[in-house]
Amino acid sequence: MESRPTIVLGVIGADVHAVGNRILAYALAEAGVKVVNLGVLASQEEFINSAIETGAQAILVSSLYGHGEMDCRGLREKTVEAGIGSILMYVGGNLVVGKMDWNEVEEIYKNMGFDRVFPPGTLPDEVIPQLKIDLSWDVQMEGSLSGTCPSC
Amino acid sequence: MESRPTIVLGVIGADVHAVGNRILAYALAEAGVKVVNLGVLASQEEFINSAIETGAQAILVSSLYGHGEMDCRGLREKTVEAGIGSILMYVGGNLVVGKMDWNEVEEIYKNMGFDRVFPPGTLPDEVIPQLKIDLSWDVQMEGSLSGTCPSC
Amino acid sequence: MQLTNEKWDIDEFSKIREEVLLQWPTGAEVEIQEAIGYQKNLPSEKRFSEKLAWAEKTGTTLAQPRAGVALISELIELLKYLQDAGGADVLPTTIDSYTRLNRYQEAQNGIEESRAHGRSMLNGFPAVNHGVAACRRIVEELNVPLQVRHGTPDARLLAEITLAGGFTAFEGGGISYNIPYAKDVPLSKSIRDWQYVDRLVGYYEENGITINREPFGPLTGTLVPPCISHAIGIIECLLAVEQGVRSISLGYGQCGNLVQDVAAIRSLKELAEEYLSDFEYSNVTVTTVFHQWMGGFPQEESKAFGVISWGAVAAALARANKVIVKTPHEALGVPSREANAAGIMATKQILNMLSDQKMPETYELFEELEIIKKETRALITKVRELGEGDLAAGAERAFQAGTLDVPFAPSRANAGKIMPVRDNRGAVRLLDFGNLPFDDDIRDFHRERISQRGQHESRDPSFQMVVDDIYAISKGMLVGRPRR
Amino acid sequence: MQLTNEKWDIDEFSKIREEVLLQWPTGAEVEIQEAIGYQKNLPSEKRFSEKLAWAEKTGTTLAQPRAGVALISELIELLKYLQDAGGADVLPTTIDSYTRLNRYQEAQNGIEESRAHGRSMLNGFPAVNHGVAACRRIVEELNVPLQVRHGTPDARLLAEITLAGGFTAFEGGGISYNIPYAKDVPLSKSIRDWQYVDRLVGYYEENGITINREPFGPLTGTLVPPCISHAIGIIECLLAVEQGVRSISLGYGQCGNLVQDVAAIRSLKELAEEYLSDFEYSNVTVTTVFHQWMGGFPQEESKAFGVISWGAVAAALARANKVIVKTPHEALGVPSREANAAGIMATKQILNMLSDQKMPETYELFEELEIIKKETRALITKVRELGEGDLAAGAERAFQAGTLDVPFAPSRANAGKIMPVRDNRGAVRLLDFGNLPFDDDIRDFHRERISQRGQHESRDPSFQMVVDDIYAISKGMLVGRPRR
Ligand code: B12
Ligand code: B12
Repeated sequence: MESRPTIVLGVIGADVHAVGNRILAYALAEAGVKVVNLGVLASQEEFINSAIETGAQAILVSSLYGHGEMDCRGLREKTVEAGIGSILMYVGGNLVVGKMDWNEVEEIYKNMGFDRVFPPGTLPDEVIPQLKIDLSWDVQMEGSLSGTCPSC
Repeated sequence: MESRPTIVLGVIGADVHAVGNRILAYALAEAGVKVVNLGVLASQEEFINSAIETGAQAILVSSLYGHGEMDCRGLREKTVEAGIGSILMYVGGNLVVGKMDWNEVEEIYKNMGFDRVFPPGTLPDEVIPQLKIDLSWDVQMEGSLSGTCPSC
Repeated sequence: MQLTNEKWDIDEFSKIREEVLLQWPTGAEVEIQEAIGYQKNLPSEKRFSEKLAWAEKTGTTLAQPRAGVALISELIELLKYLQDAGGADVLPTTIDSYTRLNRYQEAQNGIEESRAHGRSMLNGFPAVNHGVAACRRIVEELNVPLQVRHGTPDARLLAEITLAGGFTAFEGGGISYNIPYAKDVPLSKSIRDWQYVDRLVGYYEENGITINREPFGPLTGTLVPPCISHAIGIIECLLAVEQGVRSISLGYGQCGNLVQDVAAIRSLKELAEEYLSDFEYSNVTVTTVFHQWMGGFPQEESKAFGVISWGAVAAALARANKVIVKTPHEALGVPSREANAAGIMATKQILNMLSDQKMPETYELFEELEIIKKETRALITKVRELGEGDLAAGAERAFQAGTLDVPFAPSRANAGKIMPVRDNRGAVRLLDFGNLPFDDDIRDFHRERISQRGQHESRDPSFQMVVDDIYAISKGMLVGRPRR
Repeated sequence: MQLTNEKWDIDEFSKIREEVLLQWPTGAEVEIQEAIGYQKNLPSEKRFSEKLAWAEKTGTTLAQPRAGVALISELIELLKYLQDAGGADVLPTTIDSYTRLNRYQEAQNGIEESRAHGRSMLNGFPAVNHGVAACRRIVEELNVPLQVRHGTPDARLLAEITLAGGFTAFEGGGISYNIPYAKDVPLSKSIRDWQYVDRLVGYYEENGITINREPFGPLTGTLVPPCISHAIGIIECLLAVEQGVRSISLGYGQCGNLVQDVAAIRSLKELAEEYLSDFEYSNVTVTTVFHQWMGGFPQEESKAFGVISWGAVAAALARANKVIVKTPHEALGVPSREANAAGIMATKQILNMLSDQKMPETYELFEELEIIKKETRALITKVRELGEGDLAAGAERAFQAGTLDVPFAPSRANAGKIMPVRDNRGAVRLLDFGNLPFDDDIRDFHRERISQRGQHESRDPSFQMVVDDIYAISKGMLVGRPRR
C-alpha cells in the first residue's frame, strides 16, 4: 500500500457540527494522511463519489446531532452498488438521540456495516493508531500535534 | 386532655446534632406545648425517666448521625417495663447510615414500636399538626413562628 | 432585489407571505387576524416580554432549559416536568434539525419513526409538521412563557406557525442562524428571510402583540470572542427593530473567565442601547441572555455540574436577565428530562444563593468592558462603512471581506480566518485577527495577553494551543495547558 | 493540676501515656520507636505536610473528601475508589461516633453488626478497635496522604494508634472537638487531653517525623461568624505549637458570601502568622483549609451540586490550600462512594477552571478582612487577659465568661448566648453579641448591616430570622427571606 493513505472525512446528513471535523482533519493530516474533507452537511452520495474519485482507502463519518441512525442507514449498501463495497468505514460522534448504552449503539452501527464505531469524546490520538492498524500503514506521528492549522 | 400537652424531646445515643433539636424545641414551645428538652446525647433511660417524672404524653426522639437503629432498639420495651407502654412515640432525623429507601426505614422504626417516623428535612410545620391530631389537642399556632428564642 | 435595511412594505410582505404559507400543508392553518386574537387572549404570565420585564425590574435571572422531542404529548409531558419538577422560569421548544433545514419530509419520516420506535428519533420538535393547533395545545398546557429555539436559516414558515400557535418569543437571526448552522446559504438570503420574520413580529407588534426576539448569541459556541457575538447581535437587533420588533434579548455564550463574562453581559446591553439611540429607535426594550458554556462538555455528570454551576455563577454576578441552562448529559446526547431538570435546579440554587451578592467593581472589569466596547464599535463601524450606511448590505459585505468572522463556523459565507485562543487567565483573545478592522491598540492588547500565556507555558502560541483550548473544559480545565 | 499552656515534661507525658495505652487492648500494639521507624520509611508522596507544602508552592487547592466505614477491607476499597475514580488529592479516614466518645465496646458491637448485616452500621471507621496493623494496611494500599478526621474530645488513644499506624495528619483540638461534639466534657479536660495529642505529635516531630495537625474550623457548621472560628483555631494552633507541633492547617467553614469567605481565609493565615511571631514561635508552617458549607443541605442532588460548586468557587478564589468536599447525598445520609466521588469531581472541575483566575481586589474585601481581624484580635486579647497571659487557662475562662461563644453548640461549657444572622448580602453577622468583648465600632458595624436587611425585608431582626437562615440553603436560598 502507498505510504500516504487517502481517506474521506465528513459530517453526515443535516448536521452542522464543524469543530470536531476540523480537528480530525487537522490531526489526520499532521499524521500524514491525505484527507479529503467534505465538511458538514455531507450526503451519502458525496461520501461515495469522493471515495471513488480519490481512490480512498477509508470513509470516516461523523454524526453529532443525534440523527445518525437515519442518516447512515444504507451507506454500506451504496458502497457495494458503487463497487467499493469493501472500503473501510468508521463512524463516530454522538450517534443516537440521547444517552444510550454504548454496546447497543455500537451494535446498531455495526449492523449497518461500519467496521468501527467510536464513542463521544474520542480523541484523534485514539483514532490514528487504529487507522494505522486497519490500513497497515506507518503513521508519521512524532509526539503530539504541532505547527499551524492547515485548514484555517 | 389538658390544654397544654407535655412532651419529652431529645437526641438519642452518642449523637450531638443540636441545631434541629433547638429549633424543634422552640417551635413546639411557640405552638403551646410544654417541652422537656433533654438536648443531645440523651440515653433511653433519660427519655423514660423524664416522661414519667413530667407525666408527658409523648416522646419525640431525634437521631441524625446514623446510629439510630442501634440506639433506639428496645426503647418501646423499656416504656412497657416502666408502665408507660402506650405513650405516643415519634422518631425523626437521618435514621440510618446512608441513603436508603424511605419505606424500608419507616418499616424498621415502626417495627421497633414508634408510632410515627419522620424523614430527613421534616419541618416543624409538618410535625405540629400531626401532634395535634395524635394528642387531640388544640394547637395555638398563629401563622408562622415569631418572637425571640426561648432557649437561647 | 438589493438587500437593504428598510422596513418592508406591507404589500411586498403579503405577496411573499402567500408563497411561504404554501411551503408545507400546515401553512394553510395560519390566519393572522385570528392568530392575533388568540395571542391577545393569552394571560400575561404566558407572555415572554412581560416575564422579562419583571426579571429586569426585580433583578432576577430567569432560568431556561433547552428541550424538544418529536411528538406532541411527549413534548408537553417533558415541558411540564421541566416547569414543575425543574422549576424552569421560562420554557423553550427546541426544533429538530430537519425542520431547521426546511426538510419537512425528512421531519415527517422522523415523526413516524419515533412513533414506531417508541423513542424520539428527532433531536427536536418538528413544529411545522405538527402545525398551529398542536402548538396551541402546548401553550395551553403550560403556565409559563414559551419560546421557539432552533437554528434555521429560513424560519419564515416556522415563525408563521409557531406565532400563530401562541409562542411569545422567537430565537434567531439572519446571521446567527446562518453562519453556525449552514454551509451554503448566502447571507443575502438568510438576512432577507429573517427580515420577513421580523416584519411578521413587527406586524404583531403593530397589532398590540409583543413577541420577544432573540438573536442567537453563542454562534459556534467555541471560543467566540465577545466582540464578535456582540457585533452580530447588535446588528441583528437593529435589523429587527427596523422591521418593527420592540422586545429584544441579546445573548452571549460564556467564555469561562469571570471578569470577561461579566464585562461581556454589561457591555452588550450598554452598546445595544447606545446604538439604538444612535439610530434613533425608541421604545425598544433590551434584555440580556447568558448561555452556560456552549462548547464541548466533560462526560462525567458531576464534572458537568461543575461547569453548569460556574456558568450560573457568572450569569448571576453579571445580572443577566436570563440564563440558558446546560445539563449533566451535555457531552453524551439529548438529555433525559431528569437530567434536564437537574441542570435547572443546580443553576437556580446558585442563582438564588448569589442573588444578593454583587460582582466586585474593579479596574480590571472596567478595562475588559472598555476593550469589548472598543472592539465591537470597530466591527460595527466597518459594517456601516462597507454598507455605505446600510447595515444589511454592510453585514453581507463584512463577511465577504472577513471584517466580520466567526471562528469554526461551517458556512462558506464566513472567511474563517480568525483564530481565538485563551490568555493566561482564561479570557478568550485573538491569536489571528484575520481581516478584523482592529487598530494597533487592540492588537497589542491581545498579543500581550497571549504572549503572557506563551511565556507561562514556555511555548509559542500556535494552533496546537487552540486545539488544547477546545478540549480543555471537557478535560476538566479552562486553559488548555500543555500535557506533561 | 492547673491547666497551663506549657510544654509537657516528657516524664509526665510518659506516665500518662502508660494509662492511655491501657484503655483498650489494641493500645498494647503501640511501640513508639518502632512507629517512628515505620513513619520514616513512608514515601514522601504519602506525607501530608509535604503535599501541603507542594500545594502552597504551586498555588493548588487540594480536594479532600470525608469517608469512613466500619470494616477494614471496605474502607480500603472505598478510599481507593475516591483516590482513583474521584481524583481525591488527599484522603481521610473518618472515625465513627462511638469511638469519638471512647465507647469502644459499642464500636465493637457496631463492627459485629456490620459484619452480620453486610452494610456499615457505623458512621465511620473504629480505628481504635481495629488497631495499628489495620491502619498500616490502609496506609500501604493507598498512594496519597491520609488524615484522621473525627470529633473526639479525648483522642489520646486514637492518636497513639493511628499515628503508629502511619497516618500523617490528625484533625481536632481541645476546643473545636469538644464544644460542637460533647455535652458534659469540661474544657480543662479536653484541652489537656489534646495537649497530650500535640505532645505526642511534638515527640514525633523531635524524631524527624512531621505530622500535620488541623484544628476543626467549622465548629457547629451553622452560621459561625469567622471571628469565632478564627479565634478558636488560632488558640488551638498556639497550644499545639507549644507542645512541639510544626505543621498546622487552620480551617474555616464556608458562610456563603463570597467576599466574607475569601476575607476569612486570607485573614486566618495572616492572623495565625502574626500571633506565631508575636509568641515567638518559629519554623511553623501554616496552611489553610476551606470547608464547603457545613450546615443543612438541600435534599435534591442537583441542588446539592450547586452548593458544592459554590463552595469550590470560594475555595479557589480564596486560594485555600485544601478544600473539604461535601457530597450530593449530604442531606440524606453517609454518602455512597459514587456520590462521594461525584462531589470531588464537581469540585475539581471548578478548582481547575478557576486556578488561573483571581479574586478581584476591592475595598469591600479589604474592609471585610479588617473587621474579621479586629474582631478576632479582640477575642484573643480577652483570652490572654482572662488567663493572665496563659492561653490554656484563658480559653477555659473565656468560655465560662462567654467571651468565647459558639452558636448552636451542645456543650454546657459554652454560654450559647450569641446569635448569628445573615446580613442583606448573606454575610454572617451577630444579632446578639452575648458577652463577646467587642467595642462599639464592631457592634455598630454588625447592627448597621443587620438593620439594612431588616429594612429590606420590612421586619425586625429576631430569632425567626435566624431560623429562616438556618433553613435557607436547604431550601435553595442563602438569605432566609420571609416566606411570601
Ligand atoms: C458546539 C456544539 C454546537 C454548536 C456547533 C457549532 C458548529 N457549527 O460546529 C451549535 C451551538 C451551533 C450546535 C447546534 C446544535 N446542536 Co450541538 N453541540 C455542541 C457541543 C456542545 C460541542 C460539540 C463540539 O464542538 N465538541 C468538540 C469537538 C472537538 O468534539 P466532537 O464534536 O465530539 O468530535 C470529536 C469526537 O466526537 C470524535 N469524532 C467525531 N466524529 C468522529 C468520526 C470518527 C470516524 C471518529 C473516529 C471520531 C469522531 O473526534 C472529534 C475530535 O476529537 C455538543 C455537546 C458536547 N460534546 O459537549 C453539542 C451536541 C453535539 N449538539 C447537539 C444538538 C442536538 C444540537 C442541535 C440540534 C440543537 C439542539 N437541539 O440542542 C443543533 C444542531 C444543528 C445541526 N443541524 O447540526 C446534541 C446532540 C444530541 C444527541 N446526539 O443526542 C449535543 C450532544 C448536545 C446535547 N447533549 O444535546 N451545537
Ligand atoms: C451541622 C451538621 C453537623 C455539625 C453538628 C453541630 C452540632 N453539634 O449540632 C457537626 C459538624 C459537628 C457534625 C458532626 C457529625 N456529623 Co453531621 N451533619 C450536619 C448537617 C450538615 C446539618 C444538620 C443540621 O443542623 N440541620 C439543620 C436542622 C434544622 O435540621 P435537622 O437536624 O435535620 O432536624 C430537622 C429535621 O430532621 C426534623 N427532625 C429531627 N429530629 C426529629 C425528630 C422528630 C420526632 C421529628 C418529628 C422531626 C425531627 O426536624 C428538625 C427541624 O426541622 C447534616 C446533613 C444535612 N442535614 O445537611 C449532617 C449529618 C447529620 N451528619 C452526619 C454525620 C455522619 C456526622 C458525624 C458522624 C461526622 C461524619 N462522619 O461525617 C459527626 C457526628 C458527631 C456526633 N457524635 O453526632 C451525617 C449522618 C449520616 C447518616 N445518618 O447516614 C449527616 C446526614 C451528613 C452526611 N450525609 O454524612 N454534623
